[in-house]
Amino acid sequence: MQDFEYAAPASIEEAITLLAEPGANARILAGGTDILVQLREGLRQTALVVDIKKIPELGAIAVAADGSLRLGAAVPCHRIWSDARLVAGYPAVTDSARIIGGWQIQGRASLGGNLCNSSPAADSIPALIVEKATCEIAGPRGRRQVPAVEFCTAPGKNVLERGEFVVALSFPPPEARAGSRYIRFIPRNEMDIAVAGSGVWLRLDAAGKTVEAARIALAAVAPTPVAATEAAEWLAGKPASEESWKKAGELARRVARPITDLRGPKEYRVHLVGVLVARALATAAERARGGDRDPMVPADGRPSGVR
Amino acid sequence: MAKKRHVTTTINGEAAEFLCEPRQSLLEVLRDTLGLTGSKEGCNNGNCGACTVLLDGVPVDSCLVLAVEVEGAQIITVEGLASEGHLHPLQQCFLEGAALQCGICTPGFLVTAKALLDHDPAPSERQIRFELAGNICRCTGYDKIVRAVQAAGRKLQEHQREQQRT
Amino acid sequence: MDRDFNHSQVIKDPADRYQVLGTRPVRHDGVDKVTGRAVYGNDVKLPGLLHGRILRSPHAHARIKSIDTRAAEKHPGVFAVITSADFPDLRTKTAHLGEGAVDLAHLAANCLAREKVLYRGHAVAAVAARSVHDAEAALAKIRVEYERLPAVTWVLDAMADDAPLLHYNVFTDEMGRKSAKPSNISQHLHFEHGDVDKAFAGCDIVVEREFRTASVHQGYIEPHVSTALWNQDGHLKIWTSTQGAFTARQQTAELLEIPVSQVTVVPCEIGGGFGGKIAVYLEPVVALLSRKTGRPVKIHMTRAEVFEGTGPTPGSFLRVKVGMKKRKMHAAEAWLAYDAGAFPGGMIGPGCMCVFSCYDIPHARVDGYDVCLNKPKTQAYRAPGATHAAFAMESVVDEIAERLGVDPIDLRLENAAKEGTRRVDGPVYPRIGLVETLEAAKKHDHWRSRLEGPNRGRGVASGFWFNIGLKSSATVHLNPDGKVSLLEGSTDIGGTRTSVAMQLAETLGIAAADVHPQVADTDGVGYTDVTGGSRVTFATGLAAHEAGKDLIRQLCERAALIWECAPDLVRFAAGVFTHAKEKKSLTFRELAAELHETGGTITARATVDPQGATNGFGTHIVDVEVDPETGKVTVLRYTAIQDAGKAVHPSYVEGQMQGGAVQGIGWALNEEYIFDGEGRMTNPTMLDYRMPTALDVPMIDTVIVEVPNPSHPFGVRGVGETPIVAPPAAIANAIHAATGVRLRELPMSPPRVWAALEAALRREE
Amino acid sequence: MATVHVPPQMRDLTAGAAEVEIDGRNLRAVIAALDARFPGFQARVVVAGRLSPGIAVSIDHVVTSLGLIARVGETSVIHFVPAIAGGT
Repeated sequence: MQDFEYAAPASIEEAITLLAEPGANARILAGGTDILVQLREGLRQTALVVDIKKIPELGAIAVAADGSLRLGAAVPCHRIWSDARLVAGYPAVTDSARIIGGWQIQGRASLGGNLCNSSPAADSIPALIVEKATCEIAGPRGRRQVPAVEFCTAPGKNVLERGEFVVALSFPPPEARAGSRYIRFIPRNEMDIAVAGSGVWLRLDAAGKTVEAARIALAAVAPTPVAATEAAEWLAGKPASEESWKKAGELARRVARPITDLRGPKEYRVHLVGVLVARALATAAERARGGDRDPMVPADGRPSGVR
Repeated sequence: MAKKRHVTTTINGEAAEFLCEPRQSLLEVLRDTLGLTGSKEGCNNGNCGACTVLLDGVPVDSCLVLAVEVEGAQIITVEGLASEGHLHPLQQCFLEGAALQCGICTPGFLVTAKALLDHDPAPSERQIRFELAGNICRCTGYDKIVRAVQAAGRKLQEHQREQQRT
Repeated sequence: MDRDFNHSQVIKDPADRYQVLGTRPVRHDGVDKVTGRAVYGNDVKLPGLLHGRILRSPHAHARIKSIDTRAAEKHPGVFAVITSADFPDLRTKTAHLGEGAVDLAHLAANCLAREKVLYRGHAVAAVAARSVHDAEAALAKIRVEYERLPAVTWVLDAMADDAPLLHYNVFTDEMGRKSAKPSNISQHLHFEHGDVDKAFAGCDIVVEREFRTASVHQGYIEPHVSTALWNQDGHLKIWTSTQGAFTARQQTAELLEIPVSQVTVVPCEIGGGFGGKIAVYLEPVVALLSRKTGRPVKIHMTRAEVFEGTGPTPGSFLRVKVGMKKRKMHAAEAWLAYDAGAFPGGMIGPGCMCVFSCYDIPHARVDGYDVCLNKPKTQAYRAPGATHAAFAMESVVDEIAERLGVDPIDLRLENAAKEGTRRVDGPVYPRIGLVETLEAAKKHDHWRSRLEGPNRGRGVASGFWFNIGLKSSATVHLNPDGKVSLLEGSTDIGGTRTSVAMQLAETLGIAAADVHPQVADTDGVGYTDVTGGSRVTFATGLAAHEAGKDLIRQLCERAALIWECAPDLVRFAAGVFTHAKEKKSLTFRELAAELHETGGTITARATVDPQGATNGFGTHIVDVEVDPETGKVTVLRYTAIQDAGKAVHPSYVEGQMQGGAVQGIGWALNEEYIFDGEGRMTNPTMLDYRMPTALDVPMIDTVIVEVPNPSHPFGVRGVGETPIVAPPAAIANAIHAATGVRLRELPMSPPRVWAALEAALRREE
Repeated sequence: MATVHVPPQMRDLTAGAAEVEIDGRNLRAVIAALDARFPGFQARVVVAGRLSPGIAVSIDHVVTSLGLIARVGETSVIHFVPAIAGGT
C-alpha cells in the first residue's frame, strides 16, 4: 500500500483546514470500504487520509421538531438499518443499507461514503434520490446544500470542490400513506454489485387505490444514478395496480443508457429496469398501505436480518 | 515515510499497545505486529471475510480497517472466543459437526457467527445464510456450517436457561 | 425454507463389522483450527524474514525485449531482485512427478517468464524487501520493454491455422507421433472401439449437440504462499502451502538443478487446493531470493495474482453424439477441445476417458485436443476434465430420455456401466457402484416427492472419476501408555489426518483418539505423493493399515518373550493378544506398558504403491426455480448420492460431497473468467468472480452408498472429486424441466438464461 | 500369450491391427517384442529408457506405476493410454 499520513480531526472546521490546505493531497476516510481498496490497488493516490469518524456531528442521527431527519454522513450502514426511525420513515434507504456488501462491510460503510464514491452502481443513491435527501456540504466557503439527485456528475465524480466534504444527509418529514423501496438485481444473492437497481417512492390516496405522487431512480444503467422523472410523473393519478407498475417500468427504461461490461450486457440491463421498477413499486405500495414496514422481511422474501 | 503512530486499544479483553504506519491495516498489525495470526488474509479487499474481527461488537473486515483507527476500541478476534480453557459453543459445534475442512475460513465464520448469536441465539436458516454471506467458504458447501451455528445457538439458549434457573 | 430433509443417509454393506470406521470422532487437528492456532503458510515467522512481491505481465502475449531492474534494486529496503536469468538454463527436460510429468523448461518459464509473456499475470520478476510495501513500491521501478503480440483466449480460435502461435517448439503429439509444423495443439487423442460409423447407421435415434464452458478457478480461500531459507550450509528449507511436499521438493530441486536431498519442504496447514496447489509457482522464486539475500524470504500472493497467475481449469468446446437402438445406447462419438492455458498439458486426457465412462456403449469414438492459448497454465481442478465432459454427455442423455419418454434414471440404469463394462479407452471395470447410486436416487424422497410451483424443474445427472493410488508412507511409534503417534506425508486439506488415523485405530483395535497423527515434512516420513486424485484416505490409509500390521507383528514377538513361547503362537484380535495354546492374554494397552521391559520402543512403518483405487460414481438430483423475468436460477433442493466404498469418517465424506456439489453449482451458474478484447481478465476479485455464498445454496442432502472396493482391506474408495462432476449437467437438465429450454454453455448465468428464454419465446411467436 | 490393445493412433505401426498377441514376462520385453514385429513401436512409447511421460499402461485393467518392469502375466490384457493427472 502507498505511504500516507493520517489525521482524525475532532471538528468540521479542523477537517476543512486539513483538506483545503494549499498543496494538500488529502482524501476523506469514513467507512473506508471503497477508499482503502482504491488506495491499495493504486487506483487513487493520496498523501493524507482524513478520518472524519471522530467528528460527533458526522456520527449523529437526529430528528427535528418538524419530523425531518438528519443523518451524519459517516454513520455506518448497520446503524442505519437498525434505526427504527429510518426503518419506518425511509425504508428505501434502510433497504439499500442492508445489502451494501455483507455484514462486515455494513459495519463500516456509510451513505456519505457511498455517495462520494459516486459509483453509477451505488445502491444507496437511488434510495436517497427518491427519499428527497439533501446533501449538506461543508467547505472553506461555508456550507451549502445539494439535492442527492444532483450530487453525482460522472462515474467517480461529483459536485464536491476542493476542501469540501459531505457532513450530513437530511430527509424531509415522512409523509402519510407513503412507501418506498430499493431493490437491485445481482447474480448472487448478496455480496455483489448491482447489474441494475431501482429506488422508488410513492404516496397513495386515502383509499390506498390511487397513486397521488411517485419518484423513481435507477442505479447501474447510466454514468450516474438517474431519476426516471417521466415514469414517476406518469404514475400520478394512476390506479395502484400491477398494470401501472409495469407501465411505469417500461417508461423508466427510457432513461436507461447502460454499457455492456462484466456485470451484464446493455439490452439485459435495460430490460431489468422494467422488471425492477415494477417490483419495487409493488412493495412500496404495500408499505404505503402499512404492510411490510420492516426492511428485514421485505415482500420479495429476502431473508430476515438481525433485530 | 509517514512516522509510526502509537495506538492503545483492547484486544480480546486485554489492554494492547502497538506502533504502526498509517497505511497498515488492522489485519496486518494483528498478524505481523501482535502475532495474532488467527485472522486470515484471503482477498485483502473485503470480499471473503476470512479476516473478520469484532470492532466494538460489530463484525468488520480487518483488512479494510486502518490500525490507527482502532485507538480506544474494543476488538475481539478468533483467539478471544474461547475462555478459561473452554471452547465457545460455536467452536465446539464446528468441531462436532465437522463444519470445517481446510479451516482457513473458519476463524472468520466463527467471529461473524458469534456476532449473529449475540444478537439472536435462535436465527432461522435463511437468517444465518444471509448474515454469513460476507464469509466465503470453498470447501464445505456451507451445509455443516449452518447446522453448527444452529446447534451452537441451541447450546447458548440452554446455558442462558440454566443461568436463569440458578 | 427451514426444511430439514432426512439429510444424510449411509447405506452400509451388510457385512460391515467395523468398530472405528464409520464413526464420527472430532478431527485431531480440530481445536487448533477453531482457535486460530493452526499454522498455515502465511503464519510462518522467521527471524530476519524478508517479504517478496512479483511483477506480472500487463499483456496477454508479448515478447520481452528488455528488463531493467537497477532502479528497483536501489529502492530503500530492497535486498534483491530476480528474473528468469537467475534460473538455471533448463533445456527441454521432463520430470516425472508421480501424478504425471512436466516439461521443466515450461515449468520454469511459468515461474518467471523467459523470452515471452504468454498471459496477463505471467510472472516476470521478483523483489525481496524489508516489507511488502517496500517490495510493492520497488516493483513499480522495474522497467520492462514489451513487444506486444496478438493474443487468443478461446480454444477454437487458438486451433485455427492463422491463430497466434504461442510456442515454436510445441508440436502436435499423437501417442508419440509428432506433427511436422509447430502448433498450439499440443496433443491429439483418439480412442475407438467397435465399428462406430456402421453402428450409427443402425440407430433409430441419434442426438448430436455442441457445448461450451468457460474457464473457472479452483477458488481456494488461501492464496499461494511460500517461505524459503537457503542456509549458508547450502541446505534449502521451504515452508509452503502445497498439496504435495515431495512433489514441491522435486519440482524445486529440478528447476534449481540441486539434489532433492538438499531440499526440505515443510507442508504447512493448507487453506484449500482442489488440484491448484500441485505445480510450483513461488517455491523456486523465494528459494532464489533467499540464496541471493542470505535471509528467509516469504511471498504471499494477492487475490488478483491468484486469479491471473494460477489455476484455472480449461475452457472447452465439446460435441457429443449418441445413437440409440430402442432404449439401449448403441453408438457414441465425442469431439473435445480443452484449453491447456499457456503451456501444454491440460486436462484433455481425463476428459476423453470420462465422457462416456458412466455407460455401456458397444461402439464409441472420442477425439480430444489439448490447446495452448493466452491464459494461465491450466491446473487440475477436482476431477479435472470430467465436469466439462459430463455437462455435455449427461445433457444429451437427458434429451434422449425426453425423446424416448423414459424416466432419466431408468434410462441410465438400463445403460449403466457395471463390473465387466469396457471403457472407450480400453480398460474393463472391476466392481463399481454406479447402479447402486442410481437405485438409491430412484428410492430417495427427493426423486419421489412432487415438485410444486411454476418455473420449477427437477434434474438428475451422474458423474464419474477414476481415483488413483500412487505412493504413500506411514510411520508409527508406540508409546508405553498404549497410544500411538502416526507420521504420514499427505497434506491434510479436509480431515484426512483423521480418516487415516481411524484406519490405523481399526487395525490396532484402539480408539481413534488414541492415535496422534501428524503430517511430517519431507525428512520426517517416507516419500508420499500428492494429496490429489482422491487418493489419501485410500492409499495413505492403506499405508497406515500396513504399518499397523507391522506394529502388531512386533508386539506379538514381545508377547512371545513375556510368555516364553514362539511368536507364531501369539494371536491378535479386537485389541487383545492371546496365547494360542495356554490361557494367557494381554490387551494392547497392557502389552504396550511392557515396552521398555521387553526390548525398548517399537517403531512400525510401511510404504505402499497400491493399484486398484477403483472408480468413484455419483448421482445428483436438483430442483431449481428460474425467474422468467431475470433468468436467475435458484437452487431449491439438492441431493448428492455417491459410492464411497467404505465411508471411514462419514461426516467428512458428506463434506466432500456437499463441497463438491456447491463448487459444481458455482461452475454451473456464475463462475467464469471474463476476458476483454486484449485477453485481460476483467473480474479477478472474489466480488466479481462470484463463488457461491451461504445464501446462494440450500442444504445439500447426501446419501453415501457403500459398495466395498475389493482392492482395499477396508473397501475404501476415493470420494473427493466425483461430487463436482454431475452438478452442471443436473442443473442444466433441471432448467430445461422448468422452462423447456436447454442451456449448452457454462456458466448458465442470468443474462445467458434470460437470452435463451427470450430466443425461445421469439421462436414460438 | 498376452493381448496388447493397440490404440488407433499407433495402428499405423501395426498395419491396422487393433489387437496383438505377444509374449513377454514384463512390459519391457513386451515392447521389445512389439518393436521387433512392428519397427518404431518402442520409439513411440519409450523415451530415454523409460515409459514416455505422456503414456500410461494398464495391465489387466489396472494402470501400472512400475513402468517397463511391470510384470505381465501369461494371459494379461495390456492397454496403452495417455497419462492423466488429478486433484482434490
